[in-house]
Amino acid sequence: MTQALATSAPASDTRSVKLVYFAWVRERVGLADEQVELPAGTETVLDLVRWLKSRDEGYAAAFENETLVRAAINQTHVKPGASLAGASEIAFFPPMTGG
Amino acid sequence: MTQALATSAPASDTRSVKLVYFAWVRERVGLADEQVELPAGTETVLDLVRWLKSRDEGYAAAFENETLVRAAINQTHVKPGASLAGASEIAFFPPMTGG
Amino acid sequence: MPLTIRIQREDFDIAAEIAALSAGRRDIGAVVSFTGLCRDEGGTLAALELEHYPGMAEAEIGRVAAEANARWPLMGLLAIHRYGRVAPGEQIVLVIATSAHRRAAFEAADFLMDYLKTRAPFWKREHLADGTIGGWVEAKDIDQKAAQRWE
Amino acid sequence: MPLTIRIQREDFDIAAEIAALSAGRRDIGAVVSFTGLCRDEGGTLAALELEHYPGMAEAEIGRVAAEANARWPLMGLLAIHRYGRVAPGEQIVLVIATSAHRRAAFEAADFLMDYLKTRAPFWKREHLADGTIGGWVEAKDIDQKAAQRWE
Repeated sequence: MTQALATSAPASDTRSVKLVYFAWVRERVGLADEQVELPAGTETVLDLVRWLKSRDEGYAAAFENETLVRAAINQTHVKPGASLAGASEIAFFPPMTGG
Repeated sequence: MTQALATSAPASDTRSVKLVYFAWVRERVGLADEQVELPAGTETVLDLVRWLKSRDEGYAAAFENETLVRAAINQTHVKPGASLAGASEIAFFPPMTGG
Repeated sequence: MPLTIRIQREDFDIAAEIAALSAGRRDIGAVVSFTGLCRDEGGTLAALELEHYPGMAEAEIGRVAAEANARWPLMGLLAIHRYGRVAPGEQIVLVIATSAHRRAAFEAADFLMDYLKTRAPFWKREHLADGTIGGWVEAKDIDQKAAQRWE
Repeated sequence: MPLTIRIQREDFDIAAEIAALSAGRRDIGAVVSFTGLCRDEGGTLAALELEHYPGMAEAEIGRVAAEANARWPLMGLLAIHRYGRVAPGEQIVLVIATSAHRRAAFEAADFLMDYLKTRAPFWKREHLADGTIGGWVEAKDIDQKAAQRWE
């Protein structure tokens, strides 16, 4: 997925965030964490999930069920529609099973 | 209160039971326990309470509010209408405040 | 189900009681304990004096425990209630319920405490900080209502 | 309100934690503790492996504890959650709530456990008795429903 057609994106549209993964999301992605440049137009958690799914089979498997994987921005739970504005650390993980 | 008019009471109508008292019921009665002969015609807990009230001021004060004092027969809670048949130990006490 | 009921003058050790209920078992998933303590009531209370009906206290708590065991899938149940003089900060009562799952353990401990409050033959009298003997503690409507939740 | 939240690999001591929450106080009337243990699942389980999200685990439990403190008149609240490998019979999680009265302590501990189950970022994986690594434990609807009771 490329942003070749986006001609007038301001510099702030591409920025670096840390992604962290836990439990079987981590295993399917194959990474515990990574630093990525958010593509222009990636405004919500769901936008980010869809971009990640396009990267390779591991991500595609991890996010196969888009509504199952939970997300947190800066260590606070968020819904899929949540804005990425201000996000520095974005986490993805399965439903919690602690306690 | 006398049973002078009861002419044909069988022997089993008067029998000995142990009465035990707790907390402020004990203090007002002035005894922790006593053995009494149940007068003929004393068939329920409430009959017994009314007979006790007639004995002296201490009992009268203890059972002033007939529905406040709780009773147990043979160490099991009972209601005022409960029969004294089979009772060997009858206890009177205030509402419980343990825990 | 292992059941422990003790009416005693001495203090008790929560950790030791939990350990005894759990000893040798690997099927317990949830342990809920309730400890009731003597409060100093803003400094006005020197001690509580707890009177009880020996024999009936054990029997009545046993009946309540049997009801709890019939209502929830429990792996163990314990109730210890002290009598005699108890000072502020000291422990009065301990209830422990164990189960595979937390809901049964929470509910059984809660139930046992509510019924213990309203059915177990114990009475508290206050000894005040000024040296006088206060009155007998009155039963509370809120405790009756709490017990009625389970009916 | 004294608040203790710890995420640790080591085991914990219930009695010591209750003592620490109660130290020097004579106004606490009720202490409720919940301990969650690892079950052996009929002998099939060798251990649970607990993964967590460091930082967020403490933060999220802190948010849940703040909600509990806003809803009930508490005198202290504690949550300890272990991570790493835990064997059957071992302790995983401890919650303690203290209050003047038992209802607040029971409800706050119950609430904290329900939310800890559904909101705290921990994940359990099974290591089986036959030496294989089992799957990640799946979240249960019953836990979601339990948490929804408080909404």
